[in-house]
Amino acid sequence: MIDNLKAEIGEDIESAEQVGRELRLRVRPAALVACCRFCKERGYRYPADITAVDTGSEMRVVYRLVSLESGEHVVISVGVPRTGGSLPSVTGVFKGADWPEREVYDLFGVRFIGHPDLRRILLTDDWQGFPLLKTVPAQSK
Amino acid sequence: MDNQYAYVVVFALVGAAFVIVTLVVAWALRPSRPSREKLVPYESGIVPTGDAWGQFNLRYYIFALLFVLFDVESAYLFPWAVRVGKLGLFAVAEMAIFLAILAFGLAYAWRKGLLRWE
Amino acid sequence: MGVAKRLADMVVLVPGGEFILTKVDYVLNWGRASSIWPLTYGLACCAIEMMATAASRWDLDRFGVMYRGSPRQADLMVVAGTVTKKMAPVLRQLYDQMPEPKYVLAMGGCACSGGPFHDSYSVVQGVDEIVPVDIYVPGCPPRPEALIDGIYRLQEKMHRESLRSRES
Amino acid sequence: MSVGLTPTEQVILNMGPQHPSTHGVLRLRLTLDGEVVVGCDPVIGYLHRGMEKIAENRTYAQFIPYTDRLDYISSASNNEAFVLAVERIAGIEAPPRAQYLRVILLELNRIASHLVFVATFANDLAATTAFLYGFREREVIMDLFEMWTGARLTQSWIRIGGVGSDIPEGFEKKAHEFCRMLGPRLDEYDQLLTGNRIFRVRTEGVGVLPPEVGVDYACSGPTLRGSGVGFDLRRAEPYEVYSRLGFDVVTDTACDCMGRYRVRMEEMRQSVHIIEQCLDQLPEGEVQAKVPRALRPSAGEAYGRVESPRGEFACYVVSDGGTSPLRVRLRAPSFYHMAALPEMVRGWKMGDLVAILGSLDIVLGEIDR
Repeated sequence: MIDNLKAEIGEDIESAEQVGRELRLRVRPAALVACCRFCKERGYRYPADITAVDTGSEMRVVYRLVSLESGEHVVISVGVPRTGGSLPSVTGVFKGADWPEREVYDLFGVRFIGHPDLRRILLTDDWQGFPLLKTVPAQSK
Repeated sequence: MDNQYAYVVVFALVGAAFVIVTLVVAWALRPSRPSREKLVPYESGIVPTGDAWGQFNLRYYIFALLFVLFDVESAYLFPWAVRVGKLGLFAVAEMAIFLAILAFGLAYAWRKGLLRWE
Repeated sequence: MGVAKRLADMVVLVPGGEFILTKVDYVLNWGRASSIWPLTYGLACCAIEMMATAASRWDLDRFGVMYRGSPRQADLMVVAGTVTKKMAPVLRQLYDQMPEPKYVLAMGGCACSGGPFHDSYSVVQGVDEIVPVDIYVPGCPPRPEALIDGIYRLQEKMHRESLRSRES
Repeated sequence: MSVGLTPTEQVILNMGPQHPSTHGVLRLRLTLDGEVVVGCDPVIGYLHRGMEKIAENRTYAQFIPYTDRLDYISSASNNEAFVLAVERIAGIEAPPRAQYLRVILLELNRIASHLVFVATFANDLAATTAFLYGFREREVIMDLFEMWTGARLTQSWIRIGGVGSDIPEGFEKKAHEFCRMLGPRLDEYDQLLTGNRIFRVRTEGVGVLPPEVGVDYACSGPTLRGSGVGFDLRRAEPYEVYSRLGFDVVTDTACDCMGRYRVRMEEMRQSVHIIEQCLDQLPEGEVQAKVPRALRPSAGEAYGRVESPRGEFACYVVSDGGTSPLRVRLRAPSFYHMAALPEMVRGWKMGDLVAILGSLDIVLGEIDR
């Protein structure tokens, strides 16, 4: 799987390792949609989850695709700048990506280019800032 | 003979009194504090968008009409049902004709497709 | 109300009028206290306990408590769950749309004081920041018996009211 | 006289946050043409408490009670997802007896949750008797929970490395009684609902979710299994002792509200079967592994997936070696089912919208987090 994936997308894959049932890929933003489409054709049709992780030093958006037949996971991580980052939207490949992408935008501020309706989903429309960033402290009041 | 009508008059008066008394007592006892927010139409907690003067479909009116028609029909059935024992066969036949006419009306509406929602 | 209050003020002047007024008050309060119609306003986990309380085992109907869907027919708002900042204006509007005399029962820690979400960026720290609350029922979620006790205390509070005292 | 000639304007109606049949604080901004739903834009977030931010400010053990308040109708499955992820990172294994007790707790929660589903779904379709039936059975489970964990709804009894406590005296007997009692009661529901002509007319063929659309929207659980896709995490990725238990994955090929309803009804019978097996195979031994008080799992990440009554509830925990998690992502099934709702509802009438929304069995606690 990894080798024909490398053949298909080539140098845009920064790293790939198999951990248990998960194939963890680190991909550059440019190859994200192509990688998702590639995996979907290989049977990974179930977009289990799309979320972002802000480790304080760097931020990455994690796409988890699962093949219902084989039970294998593909975890695609894409690095994004911590403020003002943007990524191509994968709603073209998975309709189930629409809402999770809106949530990542709502709580992390990552814009998704090509998303049909990118607006806040959980917070009020006039909310300032993106609460889940590490820079934002948990207010007690 | 005249006390026959007395019953009707008493019945009408008690009916009216029943309604009027409850309304007056309620009006006297309830606090009335109208406020602008209270008068906003209720729409699950959200301020409604758009106004209510839009044109909506004729079907609602048709259904309302059919309902009223058959509701009144059943209103006539109740007093008849109370007295049918004493009135004998004649009342049964008469009511059958009445029902037949209305059933014919319903069949006509059904065939004309009034009962279908689309 | 204006009429009844003026009548009540006049009756009190007549010797022995107080006695009549208390009897009338008792009947009125008994009527209202034993037919509290709360607004179905379930927000979170407390809503499930509220439903369990309304269901067959704890049966709120015994107290004349019948849940209504619209604020127009409700005289009690049971805030069952966490009130978030996005929900606050909605809660205030629903409260305003309820006819007087109306009461608020804050059910659960979140409604009473923000509860476990004291440091959340989107939770209102207690519903009394938005609407005046009459009864606080602690618990997370409170047991059905606690909710029934809350309603019982509300009934006691209703029994203490009088035609003259209620702000007309 | 054909009726539909006059041009009609579309009405924007808010089936708002306070509505008896939205199962919580969900708001649907509906565009209606007469009775037919033309557009549906769900607005969520009215119960967004910022759980994921709170998780970053609590230690691992402190966050467990918060997970109860996500899917508050079956709180054990949230605990399980979080605890599974943390145990995988920290390399902790719960003792066998604790694993069996966890499965009993999970399956009891599943039955309680499906009973609430039957109750509210029937209540939405005006069968209030079924509402009272559903809660009557559920109270027996609540007594079992109270007897074991002390709490009715939010037990927080699945802890890191084990279970809160062992089951008390008489629990097994009562649990067996419950299992024997539930079967006939479910047959009663079948007579009351499944065979009921009105219930069938309102649910059969209504809100069709084709399998490929369901998979594309990442639907899971009974919602997806009602469309014929046999994806059940207890079989796909067995956790605890599910691999040793015999039960079958319930699917239905109807793809509509009735299909989802039948799947949940049959799942309750399967859960009873599972509980009885667990009670028979319950090994001896302690119920809590040695876990340091201030747990500092090694840096790493794990994705704990659990088959909650609504579908795949998963917890993606990233740790940096500290006492608090660096990031906890809560993947809720109802969030994805709600995303699929507009497509399922378009073209149906308002009454059918209520049936379709009810058949998805959503919980706003886990949608908004």
